Amino acid sequence: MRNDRLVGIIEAILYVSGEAIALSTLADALGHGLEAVEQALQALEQACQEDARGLQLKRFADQVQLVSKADYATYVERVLQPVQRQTLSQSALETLVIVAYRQPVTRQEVEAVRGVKCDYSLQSLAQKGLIRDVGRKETLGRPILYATTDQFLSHFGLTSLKELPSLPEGTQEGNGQEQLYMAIDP
Amino acid sequence: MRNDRLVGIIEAILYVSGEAIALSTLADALGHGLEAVEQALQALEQACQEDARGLQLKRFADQVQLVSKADYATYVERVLQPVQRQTLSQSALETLVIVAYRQPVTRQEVEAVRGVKCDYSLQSLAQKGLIRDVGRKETLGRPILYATTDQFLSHFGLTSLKELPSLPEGTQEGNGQEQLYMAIDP
Amino acid sequence: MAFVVEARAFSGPLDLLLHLIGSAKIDIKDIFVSQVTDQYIALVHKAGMLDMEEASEFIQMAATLLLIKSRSILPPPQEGQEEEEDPGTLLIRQLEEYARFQQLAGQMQEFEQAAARVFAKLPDEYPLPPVTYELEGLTLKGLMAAFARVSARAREQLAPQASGSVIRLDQHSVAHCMGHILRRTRRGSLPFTELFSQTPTRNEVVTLFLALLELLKQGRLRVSQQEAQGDIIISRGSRGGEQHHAQ
Repeated sequence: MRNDRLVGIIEAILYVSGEAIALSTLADALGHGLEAVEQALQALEQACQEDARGLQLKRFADQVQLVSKADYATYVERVLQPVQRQTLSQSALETLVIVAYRQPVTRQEVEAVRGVKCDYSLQSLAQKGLIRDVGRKETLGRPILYATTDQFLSHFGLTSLKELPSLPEGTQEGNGQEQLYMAIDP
Repeated sequence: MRNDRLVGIIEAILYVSGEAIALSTLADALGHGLEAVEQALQALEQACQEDARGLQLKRFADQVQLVSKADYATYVERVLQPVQRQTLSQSALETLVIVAYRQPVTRQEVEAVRGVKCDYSLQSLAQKGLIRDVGRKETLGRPILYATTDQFLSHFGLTSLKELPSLPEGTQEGNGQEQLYMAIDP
Repeated sequence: MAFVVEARAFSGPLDLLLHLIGSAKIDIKDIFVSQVTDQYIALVHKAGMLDMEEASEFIQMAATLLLIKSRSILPPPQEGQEEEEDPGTLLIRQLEEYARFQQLAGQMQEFEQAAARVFAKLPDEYPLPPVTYELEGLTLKGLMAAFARVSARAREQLAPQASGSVIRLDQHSVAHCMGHILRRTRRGSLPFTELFSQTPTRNEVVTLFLALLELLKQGRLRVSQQEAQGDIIISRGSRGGEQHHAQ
């Protein structure tokens, strides 16, 4: 199969799917290795940078999805008024950020940082598919441990957890230990 | 707005929509005349002819829709229509065997051997392409006659029905007559 | 969910405290030497207790602030007597940690907004494929096993059928069939499979076969087979001829 065709086929698959597809699924369907798929994706990514292209590749975890270009969002909205994605409330966002940086983390640990009860926000984040229960901590009461999901990455346009912004520096003087602890990549 | 951007924006709108959109709707959203939209569509159409593109424009009346390229349909199906594999049920298997050895055979005749209703299994075997309707028996009610298909032969690696083995020896105790009866080649 | 003070919703007591610290333009560390704690207590007091569940954390914080304040008036505990960390230090650390997360949350919100500017298409409603059947596991052996089961059951059914109410005319006496076979082999050999009619009845099959066996026994016919799976060929035997042995 020529490379160009591979690119076209991937575009066709992503178009029909609309949803994110795992690279391995693409590789299987095309009968090509992951490297060939990765190469084709890069070609597609590059081609999409042209003004004449209205699409872009969104990648997260080991998945890829075709989405409309952010630059053209205004026009897309003018025609389609896509259902406005609900942005998170302040408290949900705070809880989610703590889970993201501290994962896997228990409710009690999140609450210790926020200083408020977090049952509700954890529950609603789980319902939105942004966090999930990944097991239990082997301590008294065996509390549930939470971690973020692939959908979390997608919601924030991140490719992987490594892209989470690093902890703010400078705003904090002192307590280097604490900062270091916080900055640990999950 | 540069022409390229116009093309890209149209692509973005058509992508997110997935459905057909009237040219006039596009023109309104873009703040351009129909001619400009038409020009951009033609550019998009042409660009899609490349192998590296997996999409094509489908136009009908004064509407336009982005669809995946027909050439690449096989691959799209491979990803989005995972083959549902299922083995033949016990009853389908029994029915198939009877049809194979007694063909052409009516439903009533199969039922007489199996002692159960066989409409469903005959129908499902026909759907799977293992048996087919080969005519009608000239008796009361002119019942449909079933026979096995080439697909049946090819699955079992047979060149012709004559290669169907006779009943396994030893598996059956006694009653050689009945065995022979069952093993009759049509 | 939020505690609303002066038209701004606060996601918790730490959020409110940080807001007050920000408004007072002081460093977190200076919280206890500023008016912030008093402001906090006053605000919580003023806001009323509409929702106890929600307000409890704000009230608890107010209590903590009062405790810290009261301790500051008391003489400091002697060296070595201090068992737990000073609540003031603890609160400052908690505030600092929380402030960092709040800042991160702000950045994440920007990411969220940017990500909300791209739209995906709804998945096509792709019709599910017709179920294709996995026949890999189905071998001739399996087919024959199924066959054996069916014939075993068919045998069981033979008895009730024989005693059924409909008695059909027996067209297939052994003698009749012997004559039939001999007639058909007159002009040469006959494949076994062609011995039977297109849709043989059970009776026909059995009788024809018995007739064949009888003729073989009498040596009037012989059978041969070219290859293992090949057709069985019936031809006249050494004692062939037209003589008809009546049974």
